[in-house]
Amino acid sequence: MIALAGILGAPLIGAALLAAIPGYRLSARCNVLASLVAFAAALLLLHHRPQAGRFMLVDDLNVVFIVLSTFVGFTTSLFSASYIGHELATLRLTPAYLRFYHAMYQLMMFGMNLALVSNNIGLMWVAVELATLSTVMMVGIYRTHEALEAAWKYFILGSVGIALALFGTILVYLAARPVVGGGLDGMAWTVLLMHAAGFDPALLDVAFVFLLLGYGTKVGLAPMHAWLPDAHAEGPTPISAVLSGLLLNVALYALLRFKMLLAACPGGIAPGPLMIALGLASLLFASLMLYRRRDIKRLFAYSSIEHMGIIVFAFGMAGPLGNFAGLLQMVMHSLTKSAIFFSVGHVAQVKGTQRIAEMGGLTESHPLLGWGLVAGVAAIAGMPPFGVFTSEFLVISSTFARAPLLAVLLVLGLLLALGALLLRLSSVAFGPVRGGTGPTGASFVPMFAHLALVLVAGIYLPAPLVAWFQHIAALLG
Amino acid sequence: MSGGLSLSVANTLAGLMVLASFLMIYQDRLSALINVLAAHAFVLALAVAWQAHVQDAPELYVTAAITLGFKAMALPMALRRIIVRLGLHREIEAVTGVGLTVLAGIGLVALSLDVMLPVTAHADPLTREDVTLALSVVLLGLLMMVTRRNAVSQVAAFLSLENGIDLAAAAAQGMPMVVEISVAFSLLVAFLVIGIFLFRIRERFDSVDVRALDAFRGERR
Amino acid sequence: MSLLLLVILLLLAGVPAGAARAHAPDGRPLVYGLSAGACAIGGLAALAAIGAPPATLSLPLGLPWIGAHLRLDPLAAFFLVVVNLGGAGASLYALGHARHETMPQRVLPFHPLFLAALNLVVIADDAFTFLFAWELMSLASWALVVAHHREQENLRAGYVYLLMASLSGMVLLLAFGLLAGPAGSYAFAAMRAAPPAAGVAGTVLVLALIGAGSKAGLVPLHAWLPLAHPAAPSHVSALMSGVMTKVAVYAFLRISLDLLGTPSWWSAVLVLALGGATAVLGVLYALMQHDLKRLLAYHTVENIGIIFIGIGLAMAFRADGFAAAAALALTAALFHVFNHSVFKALLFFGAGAVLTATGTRDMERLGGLIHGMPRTGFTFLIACAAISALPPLNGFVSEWLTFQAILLRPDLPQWGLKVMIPTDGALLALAAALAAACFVKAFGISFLGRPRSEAAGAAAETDRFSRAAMSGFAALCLLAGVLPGALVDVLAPAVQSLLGARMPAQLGLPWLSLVPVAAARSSYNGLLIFLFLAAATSLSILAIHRFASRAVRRAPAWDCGFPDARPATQYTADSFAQPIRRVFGALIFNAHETLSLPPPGDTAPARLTKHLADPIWDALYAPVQTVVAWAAETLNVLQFLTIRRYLAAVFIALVALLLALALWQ
Amino acid sequence: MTAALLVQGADMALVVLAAPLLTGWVRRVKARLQRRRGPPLLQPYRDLRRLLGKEAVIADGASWLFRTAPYLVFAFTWVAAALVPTFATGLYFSWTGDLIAITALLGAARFLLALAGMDIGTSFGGIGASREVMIASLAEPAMLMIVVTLALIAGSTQLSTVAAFMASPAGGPGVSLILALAAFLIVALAENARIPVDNPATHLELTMVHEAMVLEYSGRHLAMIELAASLKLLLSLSAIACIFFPFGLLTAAGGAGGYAVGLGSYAVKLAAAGALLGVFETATAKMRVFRVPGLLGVALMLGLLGTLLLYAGRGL
Repeated sequence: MIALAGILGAPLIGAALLAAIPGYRLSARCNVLASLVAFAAALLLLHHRPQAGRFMLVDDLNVVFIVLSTFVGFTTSLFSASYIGHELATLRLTPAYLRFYHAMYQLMMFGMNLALVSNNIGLMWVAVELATLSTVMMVGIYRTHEALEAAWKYFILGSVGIALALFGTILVYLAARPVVGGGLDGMAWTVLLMHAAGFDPALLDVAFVFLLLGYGTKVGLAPMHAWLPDAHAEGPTPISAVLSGLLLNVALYALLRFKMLLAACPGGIAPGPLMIALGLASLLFASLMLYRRRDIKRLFAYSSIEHMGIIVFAFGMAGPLGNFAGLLQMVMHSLTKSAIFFSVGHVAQVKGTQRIAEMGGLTESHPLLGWGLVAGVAAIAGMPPFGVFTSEFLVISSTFARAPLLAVLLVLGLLLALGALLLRLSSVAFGPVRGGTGPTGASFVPMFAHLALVLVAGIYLPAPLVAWFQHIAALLG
Repeated sequence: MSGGLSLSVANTLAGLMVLASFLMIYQDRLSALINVLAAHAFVLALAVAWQAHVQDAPELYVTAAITLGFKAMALPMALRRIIVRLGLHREIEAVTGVGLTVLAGIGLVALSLDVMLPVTAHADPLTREDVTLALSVVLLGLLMMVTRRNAVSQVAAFLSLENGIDLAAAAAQGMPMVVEISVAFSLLVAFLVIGIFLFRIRERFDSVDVRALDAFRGERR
Repeated sequence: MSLLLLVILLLLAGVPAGAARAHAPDGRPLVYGLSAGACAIGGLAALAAIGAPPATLSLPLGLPWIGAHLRLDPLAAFFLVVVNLGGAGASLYALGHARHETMPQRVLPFHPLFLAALNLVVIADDAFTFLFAWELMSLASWALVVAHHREQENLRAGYVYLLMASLSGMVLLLAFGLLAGPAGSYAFAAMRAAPPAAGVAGTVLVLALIGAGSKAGLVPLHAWLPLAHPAAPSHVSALMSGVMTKVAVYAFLRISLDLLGTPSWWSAVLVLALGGATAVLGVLYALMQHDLKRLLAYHTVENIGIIFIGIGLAMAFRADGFAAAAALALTAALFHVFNHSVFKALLFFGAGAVLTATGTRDMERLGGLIHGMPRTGFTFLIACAAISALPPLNGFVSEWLTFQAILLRPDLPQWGLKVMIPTDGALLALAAALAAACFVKAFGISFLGRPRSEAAGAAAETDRFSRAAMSGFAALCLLAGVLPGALVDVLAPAVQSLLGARMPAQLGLPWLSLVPVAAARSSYNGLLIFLFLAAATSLSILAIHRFASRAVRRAPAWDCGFPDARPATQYTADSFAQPIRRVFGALIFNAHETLSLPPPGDTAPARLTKHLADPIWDALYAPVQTVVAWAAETLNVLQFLTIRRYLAAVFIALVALLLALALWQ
Repeated sequence: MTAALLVQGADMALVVLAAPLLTGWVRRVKARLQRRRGPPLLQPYRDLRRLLGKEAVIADGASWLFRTAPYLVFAFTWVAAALVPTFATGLYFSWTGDLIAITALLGAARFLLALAGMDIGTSFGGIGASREVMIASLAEPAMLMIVVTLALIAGSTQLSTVAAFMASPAGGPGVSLILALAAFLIVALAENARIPVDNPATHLELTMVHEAMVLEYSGRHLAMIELAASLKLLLSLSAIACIFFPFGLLTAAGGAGGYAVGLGSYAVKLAAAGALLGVFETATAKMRVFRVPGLLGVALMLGLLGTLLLYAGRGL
């Protein structure tokens, strides 16, 4: 219980405190501290899990998400400290907005953690909405035309998505009611899953369509992705990192839960083909979109869409290998993509622009930053010795034996994406030096910590972790 | 009371909501649109209250009251104020002709009947009708969102969409209170945010036409 | 086995060392010394393991439920010898050569990483470890290709390279996916135990051909190779051309002959056709070049073609059950693998020495280097002769063996093979003759004649480490050519392990002859030919100097009475290739020349312009480029829609899904 | 064994000694056909002796390659010539190399000569070398197709074995063999720089190939090259003789009588071949350089056709 209290309480208290603390140094430290407490509490969960209650649930599946989420939240808060310092120094942010920013950061963490631990589909929906709203606020924080437009777009599309998800949630409840009976039980995961076999499959199908589109909007699947690139590009970079690294995962987590429900209900449509279709569409679409990008953060935002496509595809293919691969890919993507955004954030700061055409020769002007970016892109492109390689290996090879054509499309998408990323990487990291060459003042710890984790995962996955993931994969069906 | 009466009243109220949605599609003046939106919410409040009565679920009265207070009165009032403040008394520019949109709307209603009726065959008829019509309202709201260019009318359309969802939630018997509160809460927040944004937009662009916003796309060609 | 693991670890230790000590004076000797030492150990260990029974090792890395499987069987051992020989040579060369490196921090960490990956690919015994090492190899070499990153050309080369390398990795992944089946039995042992059905095997083979072939440089997937190999620092070019392409050959052999079991005859036709086309097109492309390193890279394509002809023959014979003939063909292919790794490395060493001495790779600015760089010139000449398949050097032996395999059984029952095998013979001969032509050009233009630029005139001999590496490899060229029987016997266990048959033992034969089947049929004795040549040469020199004149007078060149002091009047690389360009190029490269003459009275110079098209790039790569660009441009509209339209997309998706659901129910 | 070594040695000496004579003979025949008296038969020997006695004039920019190449070219050609059966098959070292090795040895000689031509850095050296390698690049595949045909017929590429097989009753003439002969003749003309491919007796700049390469040579170096050229002609004719006309060739161990017959028939065959070559060269005109590929293409096609017809003949 302490652990749960830590996960939820630390961000909540943190948000309240940070809304009041004016100084930059102190608030940045508080932010880090709150994130650290949440992370420590999440680690406690590994050790000891509370019993599932009516509202809270900690099981094998969501522990992965919680630990990942709090970890990235913590490292991002570290990154944020050095990033925001620069933003204050360059007057892009005022102290008033700084308080707002930190409070919203913790509020978002609270929302996400709540969504992950809730045992109630309604509560989870509320939490996702909360996390969305707080990120909307932060996306618009720079008050530029572009930022406002991005936030508005995010807000409208997100609201529609969340509305659809709510409708789907109601339908799930309707499907459950005849079997489980009304009341809170009708919305509790644990209960729902236990009785899923008796639900009306047809109703569950319709519900899943709404949930897929609704939460899929948050996941960033094409064609509901439109908010994602702009929100990533126009907000502060720490927010891009958590959006890509965490928020997408939370929505994905919701989707997975409902997929489990559907899988447990015989006679319903298989959720697989739908997820596969959306996943592939996102992958191919995003990889082609990568080619014409001129803004570096938007570039990597599209890369997130691409990866979410792969992950959803993998979960759609299901099977022990597919689910395992999807899970691994998700973890690796979170770590890698946030590392890339850490790097990109500092790059944009030292170069004074986000335009790809105006930066170049990064490995020469800022070797650590540049090579970090190179390593990150290599990792995200699925190159060994990084962990994404492992998961992509599993996805492709397991798919090809079952559905060759899909695997070929998958490979096509991956190659297209690689081509685009590499093209941009060549001009940003190599070639003649363009853009500013000033010192970075960056904290490299978060970036290299993430990359190191991804590297280790590519070479060695601890057996307990694998057993655990395999267990989850089996649960997911 | 007889099941037949409760059913027909619920049915009528839900049907009225669909009608209101159509009226919203039909309206091409902003102030009139907001009036219809208020009526829409009012019908919703009635429907929720009726459900509370039928289901003998007192907490739904609260929801009905919130709906009445917020959606049928406060929200339209606020929107009207925004319109006045922004000086938006001109006509709404719909993207396609009203006739075509209404036709598409009818198609959507047919679709929702076709989708929902068979799958809710085992459900309580009361729930069944309401949820089906709620889906129609949701789809019509979405349709309206994509056929309107003006940000205020889009927000209005979105609110009608939320109304549809509320209807479904109310019709889902025994759905815990948590949800209603959360719905109200989030809608409140949503409105606040919308308001804030509208004002910001006003400050920046002197207009709430979404087209004006689009001129500031991040990555111009 | 554990020794090899140690070698890999040693090499990996070189990565941080290289990164940390890149600018320190001891960085270069440290990293390259370490690499050379590790490779030497690895090469010796592998040599010892060729005849030994397979050794396996399983590590708890990679995919945990499978683990990282390593296996050292004779085939792997042979390729490890090739890898480590090349690695040791390149490292030794780099000890001196890299003194001129302007970007050591971008080369030192990746050189040992590249070597480690090369080693790991060969001993990998499960699909994951294999592909892991495979991609790592690509990544490390990519980093080396873009080491000199300020040149736009290198970046483009690196781009094309990594893209093609990823294609190859992905396609191999598909092949392994098919072999492993839905259950995911990725260990090679499991695949070997359950070979797939014929149809699946065909697909796997085609995939392996694409995957391994694109890495090896098989036409039409070779396009990256002539871009990437020259862009890297020269010792890395040597590794990429000499060793990495061989690792790709290894991959193809491993899949096609080991994991798939007996191939079908049509796959042999495919391999033979591709091999023949690769050999001839590769050398024709090479003839059109005047960039020395690019010319060498295209020759790698050619030699890969020759190797694949050998492999195709082995597959054809095996499909028809002629085990002895298959063994001969495979021995020829492996022999050529060894040979090419030696002389191509040597050639790149030489080209690197030229590059540092003159600062250019453009042959049109070289000339007369044999005066300033006599040793480099001599070893380069040896390599040129070896790659041109001239006796008594090693290149001839492997091509001779390939011919013997062709001649042994050109009449297999299937018509496809019956026509393909002699045709490949003709193509092979054509490739060999054209290669000789091309190396006359390469050596003649760069090293002979008069200097075409000041830098070429002032070129000085390279350092002693480079010379040592070059001399060693030149000696190997001669040794393998003179004592081919020894190498054939060393290869025999590897051949045996793949085909279950081997060539007869050679070392016991009188005069150390090479007899593939029977003395009456054909035999070759490199040792005697060498001795005869040596005797004939020295005898004639001695006799003439003793009994006839020794008088020598230096005079201006005669040149039919028109001695010209200007080096510009010499034949250039382009003009040298002109006859061949005219004969073959018109058909293949759409080669033509336009001459613009000024009108009478005008003193403007006349201009002769050469036009060459690259048919494969135009037919295969350019359309892909166009399609991707078109699709990206078309889709890009979606970035600039209004919110309303994005909402419409969501709306349409929802309605479509609901409709589908309604219809489905 | 000593005897066998002696015979082998005699063969090797014979080819060197007889080569200039053959050249002289061909020149003589051509001269007579052109109604000239022509030089005496032994003129090539005299030329060689005179060249050997002169000092060598070497261009200023020449490297060591220029000076060693003539000896190496000679050595390669000689070793190749020694591998072709002349009057007997199965000599002691006959298994040292087969027809492919012989072709490759000649190729090596050409490689070196072409390089030597480029060493001085004159335009003539370049033109000669460049045309020479172009011609060779077409002649070698044609040669290989001939080898394929022969290997299919005789089951060997070893010239001794092939000759023995051809001399045996099994080795009767066939259409494939005739095609192979035609191809071989064309290849031999090209290899030896004879009309219509090249003119050995001209220094007209636009027509020459071989002579352009060796333009800078003089004295003893030129002598070695001339001798090598003669040897090559002898080699080609010997090969044609032993493969296609193996009459009188000593195929089994025979006594002095056998050797005498073998030598006699060899001399007759060479004389006949030389005469025919002379007639042919007189009757034909030199081709333009860029028509040569067409001619060699014909040889390649003939070789390939020979192989395919062989399949058909075997009813496969």
